[in-house]
Amino acid sequence: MNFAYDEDQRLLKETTRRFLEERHPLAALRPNLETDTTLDRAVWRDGAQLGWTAMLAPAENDGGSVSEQPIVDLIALAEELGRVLYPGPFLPANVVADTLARGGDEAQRKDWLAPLVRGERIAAWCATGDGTADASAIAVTATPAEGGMRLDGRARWVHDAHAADFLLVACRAPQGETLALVPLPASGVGVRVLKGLDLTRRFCEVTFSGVQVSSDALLGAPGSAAPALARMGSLASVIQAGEAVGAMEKLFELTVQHAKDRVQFGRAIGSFQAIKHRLADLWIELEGARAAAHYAALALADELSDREQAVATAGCYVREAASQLAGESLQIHGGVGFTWEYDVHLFLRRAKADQVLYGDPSWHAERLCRLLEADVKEA
Amino acid sequence: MNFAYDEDQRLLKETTRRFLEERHPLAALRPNLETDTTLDRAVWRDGAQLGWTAMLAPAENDGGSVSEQPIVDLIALAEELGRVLYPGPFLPANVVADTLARGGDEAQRKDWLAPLVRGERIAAWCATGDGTADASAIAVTATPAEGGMRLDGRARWVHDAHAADFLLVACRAPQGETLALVPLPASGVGVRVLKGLDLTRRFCEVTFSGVQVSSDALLGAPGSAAPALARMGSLASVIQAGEAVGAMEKLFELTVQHAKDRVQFGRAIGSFQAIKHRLADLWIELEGARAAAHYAALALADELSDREQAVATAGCYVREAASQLAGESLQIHGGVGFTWEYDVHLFLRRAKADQVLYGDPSWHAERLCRLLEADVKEA
Amino acid sequence: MDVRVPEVPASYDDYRRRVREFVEAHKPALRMKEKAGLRVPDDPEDVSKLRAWVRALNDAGFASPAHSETKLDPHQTRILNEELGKAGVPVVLGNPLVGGAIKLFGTEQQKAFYLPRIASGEHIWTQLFSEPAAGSDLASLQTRGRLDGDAYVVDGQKVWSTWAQFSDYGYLLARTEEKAGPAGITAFILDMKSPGVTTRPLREITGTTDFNEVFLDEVRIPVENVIGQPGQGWAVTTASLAQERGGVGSRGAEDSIAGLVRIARATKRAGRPAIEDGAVRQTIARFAARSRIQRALGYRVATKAAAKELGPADAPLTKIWFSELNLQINEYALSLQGPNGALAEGDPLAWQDGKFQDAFLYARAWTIAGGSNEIMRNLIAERGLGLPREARG
Amino acid sequence: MDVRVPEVPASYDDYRRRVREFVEAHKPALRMKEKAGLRVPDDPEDVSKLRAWVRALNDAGFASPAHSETKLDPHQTRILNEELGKAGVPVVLGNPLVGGAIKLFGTEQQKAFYLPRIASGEHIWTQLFSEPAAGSDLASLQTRGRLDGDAYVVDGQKVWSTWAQFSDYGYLLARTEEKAGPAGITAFILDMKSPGVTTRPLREITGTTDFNEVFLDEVRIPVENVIGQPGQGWAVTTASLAQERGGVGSRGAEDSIAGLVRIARATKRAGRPAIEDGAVRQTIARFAARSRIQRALGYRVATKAAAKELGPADAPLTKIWFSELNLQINEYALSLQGPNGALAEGDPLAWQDGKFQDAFLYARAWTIAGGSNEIMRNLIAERGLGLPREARG
Repeated sequence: MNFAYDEDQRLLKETTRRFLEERHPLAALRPNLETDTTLDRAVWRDGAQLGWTAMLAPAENDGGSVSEQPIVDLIALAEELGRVLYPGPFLPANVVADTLARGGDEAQRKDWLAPLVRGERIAAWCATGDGTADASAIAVTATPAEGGMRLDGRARWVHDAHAADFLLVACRAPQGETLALVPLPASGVGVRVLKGLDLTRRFCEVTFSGVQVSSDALLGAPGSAAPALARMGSLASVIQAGEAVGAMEKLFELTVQHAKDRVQFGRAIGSFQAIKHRLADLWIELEGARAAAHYAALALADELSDREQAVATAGCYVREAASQLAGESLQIHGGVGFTWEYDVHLFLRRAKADQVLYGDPSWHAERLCRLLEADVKEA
Repeated sequence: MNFAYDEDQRLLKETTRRFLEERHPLAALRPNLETDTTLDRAVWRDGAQLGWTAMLAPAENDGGSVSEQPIVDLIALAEELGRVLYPGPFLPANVVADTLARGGDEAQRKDWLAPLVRGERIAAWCATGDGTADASAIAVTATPAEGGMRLDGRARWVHDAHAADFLLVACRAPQGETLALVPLPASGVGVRVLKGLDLTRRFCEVTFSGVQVSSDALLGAPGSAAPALARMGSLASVIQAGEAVGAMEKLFELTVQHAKDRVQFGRAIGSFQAIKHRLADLWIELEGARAAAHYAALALADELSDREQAVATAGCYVREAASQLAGESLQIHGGVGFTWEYDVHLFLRRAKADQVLYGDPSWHAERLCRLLEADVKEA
Repeated sequence: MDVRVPEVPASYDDYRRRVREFVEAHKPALRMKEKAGLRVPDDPEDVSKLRAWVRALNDAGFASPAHSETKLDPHQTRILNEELGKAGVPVVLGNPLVGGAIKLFGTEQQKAFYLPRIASGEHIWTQLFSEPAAGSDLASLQTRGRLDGDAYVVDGQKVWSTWAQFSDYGYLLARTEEKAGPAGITAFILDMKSPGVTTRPLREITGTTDFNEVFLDEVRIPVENVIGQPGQGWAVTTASLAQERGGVGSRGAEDSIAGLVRIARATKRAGRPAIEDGAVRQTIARFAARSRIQRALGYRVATKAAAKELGPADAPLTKIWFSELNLQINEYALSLQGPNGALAEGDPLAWQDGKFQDAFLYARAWTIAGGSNEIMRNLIAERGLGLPREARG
Repeated sequence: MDVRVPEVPASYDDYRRRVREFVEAHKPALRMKEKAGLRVPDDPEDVSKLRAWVRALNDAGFASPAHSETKLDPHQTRILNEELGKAGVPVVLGNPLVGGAIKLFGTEQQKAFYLPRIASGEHIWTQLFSEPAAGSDLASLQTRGRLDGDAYVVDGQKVWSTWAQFSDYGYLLARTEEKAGPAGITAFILDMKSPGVTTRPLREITGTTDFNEVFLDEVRIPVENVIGQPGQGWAVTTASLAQERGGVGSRGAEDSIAGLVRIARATKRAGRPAIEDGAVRQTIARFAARSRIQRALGYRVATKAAAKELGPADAPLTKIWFSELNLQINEYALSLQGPNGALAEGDPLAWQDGKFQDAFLYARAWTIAGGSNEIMRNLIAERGLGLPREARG
């Protein structure tokens, strides 16, 4: 029985925490809260050197993980990135890397995966037309065309597409769901940065209008992408849960500290029992979220038989707990929490965006209910 | 603007409270918690003299109300009955009285209504086959037969049917929904007392097997009962809300007193802020429930245009608030609240039964949503 | 019981027509968007237009009796409120709560000078109560005033003052006697143009600037600007604060709930309109029930107020009910929109240009300000239910 | 990370078969129904049968190593727990927590005499901790013991003692020195047949009698029955209580949740099976998620325990999580049944003979007993998060 990070994973977290404290602390977000891009490419490249994009890629493409459970390594990293609300494309980079590592041919891995792992090229992931998680919401069609396919349609909530060097696009071909690689810039691809509640990250609407894709930029045979899409969704959800748990952890620390420091009625507000009990409840939710995220990562890493249930559990619980914790933390902070200059609202905004992206809680809950129904026989 | 009981209604409440303190205090429940009947007919008859069954009946049938808003008078009474968890058939008696007063012919009012109002005869109301509130759940069929109708089927959750002198039965005739009066005992009528979570009241399953009903025991023409059934449901819900608010009020008083009296860690537990805030929340729910019940009574009494919304609001909110308040009160009472001899569990059991009878919260919420949809035009 | 509002007689149709024509003719064209809550323009030109509007309203005899000497009968008051509300125009600018304080505790000169100028829009007022270290715990305020001849010299820092950046006067609380707690606090009328007054607009989590910090550095306030007696400030303010807490939300939240229904019609969930989903229906209905009860609780408070039976727990009840329902509805509006719930004002895809996102963020102003809901629960428990008081410091 | 339980090798099939055969052959036929929680028979004959069963189990070498000297390897322990659990038979009677106290603090004579007799079912133990005025606040207990020659003379009243009516021995806490709080408390072994011990079964809200009041009137306890040193009682009990809190619910609530699914399939809502209703599906799924997390929190605690890193907030976390989820699931099971949710044990229409109704009522034992959840939250806040301690008395 070991349900904790091992020594190497702890070391990875420490290294990453130090790196981020120096290169991308919370304060580094401030200048870019209202600009069109929040990605510092130098930090990203150096992060890639620290393994941010390497865990799910094979050694021959410059990848490599810390443990035998690369997805666990990944959420160890994700927690650290979440603590500072790191804005960059950690999630899509790893989803794309995993997809290329598992489904790309040798040339694709060499040409697309390796530069991604090295942090030289930024990948964006075009999943669905409205940001919901069902494959039925894919809104890019792939029409057979001379030497490959022609893409038309759109994807929304594409993380950092405006800064990307290439796109991995989920599209619907006559043969079925298909994954295509599109280098940028490309004729017919339009990118618009969405104006979002989350001020730390940038998501985009990407439009495709007669975009030509050659056959060697398709992953596998046209129509064969369904299993990959399912895997991508699970992976995204788990990585997001890891980032969310990190953010919860950090915000909770800030809130406990505030409760110890802030004096009202001649006492630290943290000495009032109502505040104590709320903080106790938030801690319980934090630990619950952490356990859910860790178990989901473990289940995916080891391909446990209940991995789908584990992902849906984290997908539903972590989102709601993170949102709850952020709202309550703001309340406990009182007036200062309501100011732009305090960081609490950045956590709240992040949590509200996380709540609805990559499958909202009701979507994950519905999925969990279906799996449960299949498990429960009549008595 | 007057959203409070008037002088006469307050007097009615005081009189009723004194009567109940003397004749049917909480302690009077104790000997009958596990017996097959909880109805003291002498108390019921004397209660009838105090107006318990009179409010919705015309003067010529010995009825009469305290104000111009008899339904408001009724919930003023209901609150007092609820405070002592009065077990008798106050709700069905008034539903039946109202139905007879509005839909009975002169002979029916004289023969059935007047003795009911005087407390001489006990009425039971057979609504549906499973205790749910939809008319579609009526499970007694009425087949035309020599001189009237023949009833077959069953009704469940019939309050005090085992003690009743007659039944008002909702049944489905070839012409549609119909109301029939059945004097007891009657050949073909079977009554079984259900074993229930609520230890204060008794509900029954009533079965009908070829029960003969003469034409003069039908209310109105066969198939004409739909409006009456709707009215009966609303009335039941409002009376139940009144009783529930009374029970909440009394239990809340007991709980606040316990919090003031019980000492732990050298202090009254009511001095701990977490207990304070929970009591504050329960008080808010109590006042919300009271406002909901009062407004529903008023809306029904004055036939306000939003009366259906008002009834559904009370139907949904009061049930959940009462259940919440009872559970939290038990928790605040701690160990003693867990004992059979303390009264807290009697309130909890009552609240849980109330929650699912006469339409559960989800049924009332669904109804409210439908009404809301009809009100909301496209922007 | 009777809570029906009597029909307005047909004889008032002409009055309504005149109000409506006046609004049509004079309604200011503002750059600021209509948003939830007490919001303040960014643009000084908007402020000028609003001042002109309030003056014109007052000159035309349409000012609300709440803030002026106008004599209107109840039907006229109602028509006025309905028409101005519908048009989204204010009847008074700034924080008018000082009006009640002056009416109850002010000198005749103060009444004669300030009250008409509040009504006419000539004077905008701000409230200088909260301090960085005295939020919910107003009695611990640290702004000091010492008597120096015919004036108090005041030093300190205030925060959460709406409209301060555009205000002519401030309703100020400062400690003038060295006593702990509420004793020793004095209420002042502060001329915001006095030397030593610095106003710094405070940006909130909404991204807008609806509040200010106000720094007071050796500010001289003439003794005749005390409201009531020195040391009586706590009594002066208690009435106005209770009014602020009790006044919110008595309408119910119908508009927001109608918004939820519309979002649920327009959004798909599992391939079907969200409004067909049982979970969505149940949730919206419970909000609708609580909104309807909010209105009934308003009747309750009005009835108690008329009978002079309001207790110390009544305003806190209303404030908690309104502010938490408001927060939850707006929060649900976001999750109901699915991914688009994460959009914000300025994005063409955002539902009603991010109205619910703004309202969700602003909702915390109601749960924190005006006495946080935690303080409200203490008031209910200790003053309403008679539970033993908490040890305080 | 690794939480997988290794497969039991095929070489253990024979052991499993032998356990199964033993259970088949010796399983007692009881009159008491299987119910949620720690329940006690009404019928003394059931107790005799249970004693005989535990003795036979022990004699056959199938006793659990937790309560005996049996040497079993992990696979055998697991098989034993699985098979006995499946058959719904106990491995030990009464409240065995005293075992840990005696193992850690007892004399060699105490260990030699009591431990094997707990395992063999010869001795049933009850715990005499709580008092009417000392529930969650155990340190304020008022039962007094004064030294009189070679014995303590004990007076007082205890409550919430499971199995006391059938117990041979009691694990008693009494104050032997006039100090406030935890100091001065001594842990005793009380022979329940001592003169002056009166046991009164206490009926609970479930209608069953799973607890007792125990009255102590001039009861003499020989000094050699002290566990550990006089005045050391607090330390002696702390370990066993923490074990009681942390041990519950590490399995998850799958069975109850499967029950919800079955109820939802069998119940109609708006004319369709409730399981098709979005609100029902969302609610059940959230319970399922929390149940799965409960299991993961069990892994967390086991890992921390193995690394000797358990903190003061860990057992409270597990206890709160389990007890509140358990309450909510059972409460929801009632509302999901519609009107039939108001039925109870003994009615032929009641779902599983009122199992969920009983479990709903019994659920409060878990949120109140063993340190109420309010106390658990204090422990988390003060000892786990380091928030300032509350003033106590």
